[in-house]
Amino acid sequence: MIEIIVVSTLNGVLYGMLLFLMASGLTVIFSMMGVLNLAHASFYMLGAFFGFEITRRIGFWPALVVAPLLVGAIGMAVERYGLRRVHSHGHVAELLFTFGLTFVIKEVVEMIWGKLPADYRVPGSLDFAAFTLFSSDYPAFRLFVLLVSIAIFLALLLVIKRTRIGLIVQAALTHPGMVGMLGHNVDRIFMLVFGVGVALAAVAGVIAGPILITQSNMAGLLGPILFVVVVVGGLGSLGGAFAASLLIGLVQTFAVAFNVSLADLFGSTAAGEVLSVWLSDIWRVTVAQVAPILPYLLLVLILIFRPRGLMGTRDT
Amino acid sequence: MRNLLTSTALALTVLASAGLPAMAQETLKIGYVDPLSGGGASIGQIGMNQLNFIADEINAKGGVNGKQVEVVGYDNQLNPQISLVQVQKAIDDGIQIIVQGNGSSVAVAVSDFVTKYNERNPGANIVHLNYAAIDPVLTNEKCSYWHFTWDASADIKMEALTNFIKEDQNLQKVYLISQDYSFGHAVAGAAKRMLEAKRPDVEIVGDEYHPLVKITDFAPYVAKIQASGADTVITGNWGQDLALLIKAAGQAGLDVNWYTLYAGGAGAPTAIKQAGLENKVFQINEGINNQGYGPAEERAGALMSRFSDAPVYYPRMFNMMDMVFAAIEEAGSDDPGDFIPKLEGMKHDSFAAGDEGFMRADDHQFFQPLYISTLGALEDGQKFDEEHTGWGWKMAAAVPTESTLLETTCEMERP
Amino acid sequence: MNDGVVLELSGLFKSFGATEIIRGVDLEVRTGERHAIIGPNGAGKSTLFNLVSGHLSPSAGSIRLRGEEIAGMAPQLINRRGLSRSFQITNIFPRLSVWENVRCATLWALGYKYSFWRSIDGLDDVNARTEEILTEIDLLDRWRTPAGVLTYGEQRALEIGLTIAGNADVILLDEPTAGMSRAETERVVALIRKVSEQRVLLMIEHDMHVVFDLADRISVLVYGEIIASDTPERIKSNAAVQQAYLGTEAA
Amino acid sequence: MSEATVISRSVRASRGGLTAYAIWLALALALLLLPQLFPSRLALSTMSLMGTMIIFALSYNMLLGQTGLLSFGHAVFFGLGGYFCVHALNLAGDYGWPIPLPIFPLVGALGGLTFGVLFGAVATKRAGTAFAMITLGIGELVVSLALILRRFFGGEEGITTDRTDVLSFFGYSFGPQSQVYYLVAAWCFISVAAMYAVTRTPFGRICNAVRDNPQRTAFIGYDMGTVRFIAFSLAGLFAGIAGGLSAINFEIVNAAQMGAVESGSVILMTYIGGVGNFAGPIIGAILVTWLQLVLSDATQIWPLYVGLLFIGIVMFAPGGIAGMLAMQGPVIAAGKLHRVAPYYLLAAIPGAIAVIGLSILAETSHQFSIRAAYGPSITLYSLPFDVTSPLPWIVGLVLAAGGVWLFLRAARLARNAYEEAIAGGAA
Repeated sequence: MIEIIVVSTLNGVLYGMLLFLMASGLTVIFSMMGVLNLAHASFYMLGAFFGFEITRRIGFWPALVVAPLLVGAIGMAVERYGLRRVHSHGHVAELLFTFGLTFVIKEVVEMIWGKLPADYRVPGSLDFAAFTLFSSDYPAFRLFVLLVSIAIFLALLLVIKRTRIGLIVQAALTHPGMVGMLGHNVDRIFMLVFGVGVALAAVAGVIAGPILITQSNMAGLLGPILFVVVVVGGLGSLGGAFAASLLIGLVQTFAVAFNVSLADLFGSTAAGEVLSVWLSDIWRVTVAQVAPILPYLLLVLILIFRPRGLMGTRDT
Repeated sequence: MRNLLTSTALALTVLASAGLPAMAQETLKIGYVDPLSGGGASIGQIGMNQLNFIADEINAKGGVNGKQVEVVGYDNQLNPQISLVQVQKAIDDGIQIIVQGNGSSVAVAVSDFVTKYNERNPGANIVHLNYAAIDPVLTNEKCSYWHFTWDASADIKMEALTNFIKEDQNLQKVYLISQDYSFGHAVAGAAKRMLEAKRPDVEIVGDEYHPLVKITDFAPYVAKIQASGADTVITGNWGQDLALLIKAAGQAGLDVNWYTLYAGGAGAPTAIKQAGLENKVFQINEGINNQGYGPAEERAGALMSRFSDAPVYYPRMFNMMDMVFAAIEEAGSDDPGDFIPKLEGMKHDSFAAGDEGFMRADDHQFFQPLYISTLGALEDGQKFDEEHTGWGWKMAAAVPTESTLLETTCEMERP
Repeated sequence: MNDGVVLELSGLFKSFGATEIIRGVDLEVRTGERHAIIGPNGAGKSTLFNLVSGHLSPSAGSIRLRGEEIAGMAPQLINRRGLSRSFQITNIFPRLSVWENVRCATLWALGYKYSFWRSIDGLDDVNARTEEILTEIDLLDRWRTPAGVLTYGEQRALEIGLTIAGNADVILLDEPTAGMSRAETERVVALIRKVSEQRVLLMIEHDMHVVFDLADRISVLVYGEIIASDTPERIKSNAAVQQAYLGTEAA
Repeated sequence: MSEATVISRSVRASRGGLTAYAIWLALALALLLLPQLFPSRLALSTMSLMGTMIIFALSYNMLLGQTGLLSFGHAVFFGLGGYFCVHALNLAGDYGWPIPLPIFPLVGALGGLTFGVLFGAVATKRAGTAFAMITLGIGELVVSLALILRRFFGGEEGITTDRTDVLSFFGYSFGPQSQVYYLVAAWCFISVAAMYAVTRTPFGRICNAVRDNPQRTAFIGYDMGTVRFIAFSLAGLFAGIAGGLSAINFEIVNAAQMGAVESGSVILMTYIGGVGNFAGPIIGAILVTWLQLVLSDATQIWPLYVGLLFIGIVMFAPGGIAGMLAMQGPVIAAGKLHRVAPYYLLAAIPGAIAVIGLSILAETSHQFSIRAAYGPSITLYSLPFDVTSPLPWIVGLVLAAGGVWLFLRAARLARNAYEEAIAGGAA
């Protein structure tokens, strides 16, 4: 029992931090621009492929710096020449624009790197088991992910809450006219924020690429879970996204560990006899079996009962 | 087919043409209905490549019954409904032979449609050649006279695999993990049933299902396998669900033997190499590279050197097309109504090693020798590595055709 | 229930976090009355309207409409009870035509609710009522124009049209003449006078000419409290009001 | 008051005007006669699919265009409608219930409505981004559950049926595609008319009001949540009809039909066609379905073109195709189309050149990277190219850059001409 709890907690935290790494840029963009970037996972994918390509040619560490810069530049161009234009048409248009972007980025990635998974590996310097717990190895690279996630979280908190840049950016969202009058270029601020947000996605791509699969369908597979994280956490709340990542990581991991089904709960009762006939399909479905869809259930429930999310401030 | 304007014009003329009956043609057209765009295109393109390769081969020899073979691709986007429209498009193009393989949902839809179409349009005689979909329903409850399949069904593969596994005396605890949909259940169900019969002493310590392509982190599952003390894992997973599972196992240092159905699929060898699971992952299929059979190596070598960016192929597709061409020549006609009787019961020396297999008339399932192999560093004399990893498949056991036979519940309606 | 009291606010409080905006407002508005609320910027006038119309929920206190407690009710429920309001910042349906704007506002009161089985163009009472309102607010010749492209003055008129279309007998107008030229203001004043003939009117207004021209009673709101509520004549001479506005003897 | 009566009368009359009847009559005739024009099997099944998609896209526009709700899970109702219909068909076939086939889309409608009510009660509590995310979550949940609840959903391969098993309808078995086409066409006509009618009701108008300014609707007596809920339920109903027709047309329903891809494609259809205009989704459904079937033969990277088209519409023509067409109304009314048209042509030519250039670039790089095994030769617009030579790249780049540059200039001229024509017309 202790083994299950310790191992599940550890795995849950590791997975949660991976999720936060991927979702942090999304929440940054939303909190400062009010735009839910549906193409976030696509930029994450671009980061992974750039990381793969640069790692192959130069090395992992340069890739960790160069790939996010490149993706950030692409993101800024997208904001400057695309998103800014549709901004005046309202939020639906912005959502749709980023939605359309997902198709285009996916096709472009397929044109360049093909549709098969890329052989993107963990760098040799981090490819060893950090420690062993209950006969399971814990790779050093996963700990590296954990550290990067926490570092990004702290750095973002610091920048947003404590620095002048953060204050200006937040003010620019609510009072763009006034901030403009105070001599700040609001357009440029938004462009930078978008660039930084997608660059964070690219950091996640470079790091998560070797752990997960680097393939042209990765954006479509990962996208929805990232939206779950930021919405459950509260749209635009960095702390919320952090908490939601951990929560989802833990919920999913613990659910996998338990093989409880309706049959186990009601199996021997009289009601069980009746229910097992009517619910034959879900009767034997275990919690473990549905673990990966629990986040979506959580999403729907939280939006019904606590529309702001865990720590959201805005009632969108 | 790559010309936008002409094909648009073509489509318009097809739309406008008054449903002319298929005219006698100088070419034998084969319709390939599989994903050619979107996420599934990576696998669809492999089949298309191979089919084109086979067509070029036979055309160089003068064609079939003097007709040149032409492969026409129809992009079904891995969507059953789009598939049916594309099949109708193929029929309008005068095609009677439909090749399709990816996705049980698509295969069931196409087989069902073709059967109904032939029933409602006597003389239409469209045949569905299936090279990959292995849901057992296709050769049991939903079998059809107009459907032939060349891949061994999940039940057959598991029958052969368990025959191999039961010999392993070190085997004590088995863990089953599969995707939570009909195929995954077919695999795990068969494994459980057959192991209980063949090795009652073996304990099944886990019977796990997880949602299809929804998992990003398999670490919790690996931890569970670790905790169960299993020495062997049997999985029906494919694609990223297999690759991620293997990767996570490698990272956690899980030391078990893996028995899989799809470790040969695109991406899996890369993951196995990354996880460092040398000679730990077994797969069962109808043939691998490095079997040392001359004709196969020559043909596969030519194919892979042409498509060097995706050097993957299906041995069964060679079996399929070789048999279909043979049946057509024997019948002297490329109308499926004429050549299907020749195909039924046909014996064929299988591509991989030349051992004999046959097309069972009862359910139109091709029975063939199956091979169990493991992936590891190339040894002397092995020519082919997988996905440029430097590792190749190595034979562990051969299962003769007789050991793969299974009963069928098919009650075929014949015209 | 007091005689003739239509709207009664008592002990009304509203705070946002630690900041109290409305601090114990008591107010009575009677049948046939044109009642104006004045007060310096930031006194809480708009907040008071938001509380009465259901846009905000009070922290404490009661709001009675013809004796019925409406505090904390949803806006649509209050509206259906015959209280309608306009907004200080023009708040119309920009993509709909002027005709449709007003027509939408008439529907609930005429009993059509969420009806999705009758043709709206065939509803003679709705069309007649819409025309009536458009005639009243003098926008009839602009009936096809999308509301979003009207001039500012026209939009303000439409705003009032939306407020009165539903046949509410208590109407709240939030700065109906804000930002208008002299001539426009005069037209609006005439309009307000006309539409308030059969109704109870409560309005916020900064233009003192308008206030003293229209109002039967005036309440002065300062820092969330009503410091005086009386006839225009007496308000003019009220010491507390003078102090609040002129700042003699800082409190 | 004289003008008042005039308006009232004209509003009343606009409801049953001769032109209105003429349009519906023309639509019915067109649906009736299309098979004479395009009698091939492919054409019939393509048109059947288009008819289904028209209903589906229009039902989606009840949300997006009419009520301002962006849903990422609308295919759920399409799929559930299909499942209900297919199960009803199978039951009717097994037990010999005397119900003719044309009635069955109603079962789909009922399924769509039931779940529209159920999920609508949850989702319409919120609007905007939160609503979009709830629908995304519901979509994911339903699709995942569909694979688990195999009895009802039939697992990955779905549920098949045979439409000819039920009672024949005046001697029609509905085996041949042409008969199915007429069934789809009839339901398409009924649904389009019904959905159009809904836009012309008090409820339809209030939906528009909620879309434009939700907060204000509360102050004219309406509960915006209820309005959204009814709109969501009705959209579910019509999506269910479309799903039922799809089930009859293809005789198979499966979980993928409820998935994100299907939900995404209805967004593409609706938006490309135009959300601001009732006819927009019809145009979009026809165009996108056609692209899906025909463009996919011409090129493997067709989703790239559709994605670019979509982004282009979002950025430059938020009214969609129908919106651009509707913009010509005032010009035609002013009798000045002949003055503007030459400018359109002037813009269209470099526009087409730019598209050709871009497609040459895309196809060349695609051949160069993905299809390298098929050799370097490629035929584009009937001209052979060698993708390893710089020629196609240069040609593509020159055409694309030159086309875009000229197009932008010509577009400016066209806009000026348009505005002049409009201003002149008003004066």
